Amino acid sequence: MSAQYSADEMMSVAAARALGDGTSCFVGIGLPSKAANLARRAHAPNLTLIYESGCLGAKPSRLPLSIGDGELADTADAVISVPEVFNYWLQPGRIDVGFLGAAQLDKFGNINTTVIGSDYHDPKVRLPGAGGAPEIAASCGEVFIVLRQNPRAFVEKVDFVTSFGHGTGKGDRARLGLPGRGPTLVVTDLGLLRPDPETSELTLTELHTGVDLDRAIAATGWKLKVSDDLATTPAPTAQELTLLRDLEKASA
Amino acid sequence: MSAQYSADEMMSVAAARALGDGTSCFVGIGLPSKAANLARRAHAPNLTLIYESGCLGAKPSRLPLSIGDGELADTADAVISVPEVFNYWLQPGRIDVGFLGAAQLDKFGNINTTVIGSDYHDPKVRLPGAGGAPEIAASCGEVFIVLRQNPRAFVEKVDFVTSFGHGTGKGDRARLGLPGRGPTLVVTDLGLLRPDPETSELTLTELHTGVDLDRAIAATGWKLKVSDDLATTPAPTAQELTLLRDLEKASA
Amino acid sequence: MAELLSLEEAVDRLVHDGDTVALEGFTHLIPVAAGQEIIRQRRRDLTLVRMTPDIVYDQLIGAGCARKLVFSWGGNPGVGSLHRFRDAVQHDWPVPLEIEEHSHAGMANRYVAGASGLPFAVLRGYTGTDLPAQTATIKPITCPFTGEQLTAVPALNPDVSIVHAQRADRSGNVQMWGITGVQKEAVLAAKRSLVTVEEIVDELEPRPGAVVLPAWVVTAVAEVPGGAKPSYAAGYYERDNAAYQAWDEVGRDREEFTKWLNELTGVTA
Amino acid sequence: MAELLSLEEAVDRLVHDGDTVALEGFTHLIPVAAGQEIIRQRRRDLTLVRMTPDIVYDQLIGAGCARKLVFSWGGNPGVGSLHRFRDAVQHDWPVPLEIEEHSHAGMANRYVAGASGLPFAVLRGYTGTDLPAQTATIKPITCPFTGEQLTAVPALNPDVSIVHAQRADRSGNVQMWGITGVQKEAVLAAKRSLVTVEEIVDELEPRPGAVVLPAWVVTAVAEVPGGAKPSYAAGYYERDNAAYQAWDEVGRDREEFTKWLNELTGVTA
Repeated sequence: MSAQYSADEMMSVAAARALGDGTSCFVGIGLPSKAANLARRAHAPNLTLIYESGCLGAKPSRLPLSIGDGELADTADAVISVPEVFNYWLQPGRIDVGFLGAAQLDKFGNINTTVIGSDYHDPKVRLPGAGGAPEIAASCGEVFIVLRQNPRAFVEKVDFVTSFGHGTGKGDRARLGLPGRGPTLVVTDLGLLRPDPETSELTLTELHTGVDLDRAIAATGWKLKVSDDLATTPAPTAQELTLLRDLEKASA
Repeated sequence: MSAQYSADEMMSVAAARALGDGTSCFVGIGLPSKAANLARRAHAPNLTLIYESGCLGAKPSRLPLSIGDGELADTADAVISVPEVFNYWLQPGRIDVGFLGAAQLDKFGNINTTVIGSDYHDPKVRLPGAGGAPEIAASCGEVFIVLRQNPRAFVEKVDFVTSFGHGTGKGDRARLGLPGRGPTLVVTDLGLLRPDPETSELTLTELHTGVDLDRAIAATGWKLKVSDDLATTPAPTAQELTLLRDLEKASA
Repeated sequence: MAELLSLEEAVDRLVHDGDTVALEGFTHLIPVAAGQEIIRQRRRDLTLVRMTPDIVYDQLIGAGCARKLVFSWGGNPGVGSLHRFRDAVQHDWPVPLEIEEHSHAGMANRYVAGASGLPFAVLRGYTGTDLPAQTATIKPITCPFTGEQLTAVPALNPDVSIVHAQRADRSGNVQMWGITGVQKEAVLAAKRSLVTVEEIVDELEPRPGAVVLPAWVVTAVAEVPGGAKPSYAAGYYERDNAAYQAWDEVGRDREEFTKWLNELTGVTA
Repeated sequence: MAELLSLEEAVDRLVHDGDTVALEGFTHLIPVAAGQEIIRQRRRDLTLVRMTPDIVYDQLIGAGCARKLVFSWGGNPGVGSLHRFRDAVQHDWPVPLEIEEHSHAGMANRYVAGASGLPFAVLRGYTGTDLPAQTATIKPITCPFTGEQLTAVPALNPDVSIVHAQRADRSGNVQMWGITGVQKEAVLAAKRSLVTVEEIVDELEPRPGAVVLPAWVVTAVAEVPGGAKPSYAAGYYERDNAAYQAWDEVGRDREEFTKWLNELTGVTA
């Protein structure tokens, strides 16, 4: 398996692999949607995809252009209202995995998609805002985050907590009564990070094949901790790459 | 117009006449449903019928056997869930008229459909209970009540307030913040009662053609007040009787 | 994922003595066969929940399955009273029946809260009535923005909810249409759920007004053709109104009822 | 009963300076033509409400129609940022834009409360986030039964809500299908409502998944074929993705945007 592939392809494949068959996944648009759709084609044909537009069990034949793409409604088991998706499906903890992107992520897995800069009222950059993420991060059984690793995105402390990860460390979620386990996995173009079992600090547990550890450390805005038994993500298989590229081609 | 008709037919016709065209009516089963369906056939083709089973704008071709009759769903503009009918349609005060029956009614229009007897836990008669009535009585623009007049049903004070009318008299609804005007009309087999503008006490304002005033007084369990300008309900027209009888025939 | 089971096995596995059980249906699609299977399996001490307990609840109560009823309107729709219900409330026969009484709006919102993973729901309800004095599960709540006082009711989260639907596919996805009442909310609010269906089909063709319950929120599906009789199942059969009227005679008399019960349960007197 | 009006007349009659206006649509059936008519009629000081403000809101904000935005996610879906929105927030151009920021769950529940005639809604939301510190319309509330602390948000009751639907009949009954988002709630929560439709038909044939808004809860219906472009209308046309991408270029630059605006409003520079 020495096919050529990009770092983004490795990221999508690694994210897809994390989704187990027979689980349900609340899917954000962009990288999470790509990974979830790849998973359904590769190893998880019974992965239930839920989009916040109200599509339960969507089985799109191409990547949706938005979370409200008509393809999602046409292929869903049920299309429900937006209030219903949040109240009846997300809030009671029915959904196993919340799959989110982020603009900024800190070492305890807190997500910022609101503002860059310390002043909310006079931000350096105004980002799109919360969308469904705060409650996805709170209520899903666990949360996977996928984003490209660089020091601007991976910060010691997010400028604004849009979606709560592990707060200031282990125990914060329990103290707040948040039902889900929070972020259990961060997939990047360089490797995988998981919360340390003792501290909940995001720790590098896998490097993608061919990625240098120093590069991952340099791409992280905090002093990155590295797992004692750092593993190597297997490269994408030829089958995974074919499925991913077919998916992207069908969506062009 | 000297056709023969029964007191019940007079009651249904008088109740139907009270429903204006172009209004919306939340319809209880039994006498209210009969009257509302007669009104739609007679003078109010644009009367919107709402049944608590979730049928908005039902146009049944026969009298429904229950508030969840399939005929209601088949002919409705929209069929919605039961929570929606109460939360989105009744509660915000969208519905002009609530049309209710009763087991017991008191002189301030309070309705009892819960228990006969003074001890809730050891009742003389256990009745069906509230159903949708408490919130229909609270939230509709006004409430019409239809029931046969006799001293057991028309009591000084109901044994149990299942649905609030005018409480202990004028001003009680406003004090409780109830949005609708409450009972504005009671239709019986003998005549019509309306709340006195000063006291909200139900007062006889019309006697049906051929009914003796003494009979109405005797059929009332409180000292019945009679309007100074007591009117006479015109007898059912031949057309009204035909429509009513056709409706009942189609439902047999 | 929903398991496809026989009705007998589904009730055996899902409904236990002492459970809180909701069999929902708003005059349409009433899970009568499932209720009668609960009687046959002689469940006891159930807390029965339903907005509109009708003849199958009269049967369950008369058979002594229930210790408590949570409800908002109990009657034989279009016919009259539930005599077994009245006998249990007024004369403790065959066993005492505790009641927890609400309005439809309150019950519907209690299921909504249950389905939503919330401990309570807010409504404009019960104002001025005698219900709050008798029902501990009705409390005032104040709007934190306007100061207005409203009513709170606690979530309903039955141990088991049972509904009847027109169809399911072989994976256990359920489809129902017509008047669907609070069935979706009842299933989503429950810890376990059983859906009896008219038929199991290869594919659920989309239909106007259809509600779909995905297989992953349903515990078990049982194929029970006619399982809603004498109520109706839109697209399958009409309401048997004569049966509702006939029940009035049976339910009215303890002896008649006992005969009926012995016949149902296969006891020879 | 809904009146059938031209779009121009409907906006003229229903939308006033200073109003709170919600144009809802969740990537599907976005009432773009109605939003652009508001720009043409030069409405000012609007409080704009929407869960997902996208390019038509970018246009309204860039045109200076709004003084405030109530929202939960503002972006050009699948493309990137809203540059006019960012310019207004970061540089007060062309006028300052106040924001009131929520999550989707909060906004959806605010519409639900508005549609339900309640002053507030309860949810499990915002816990641990920095949003409550910036948004006065997020408050704690305690369950009167369990003592658990949850979150309350106030009802949204726009002066006008505007949505786009596939069809209406001549009486003004509206039918929409596919992803219908919070459109029903937005209309029911509003004091007045306008529905633009692809076509007016003699009869609304029932369709799977269709939501019907009866004429008596709609103020006006305007026939505007293509009124949701460049978003899509299931059964009528697809999303014009190139237009979303092209907007990124136009919106990015004040001069380019001003050219676009002059063209829309018929001003010759």
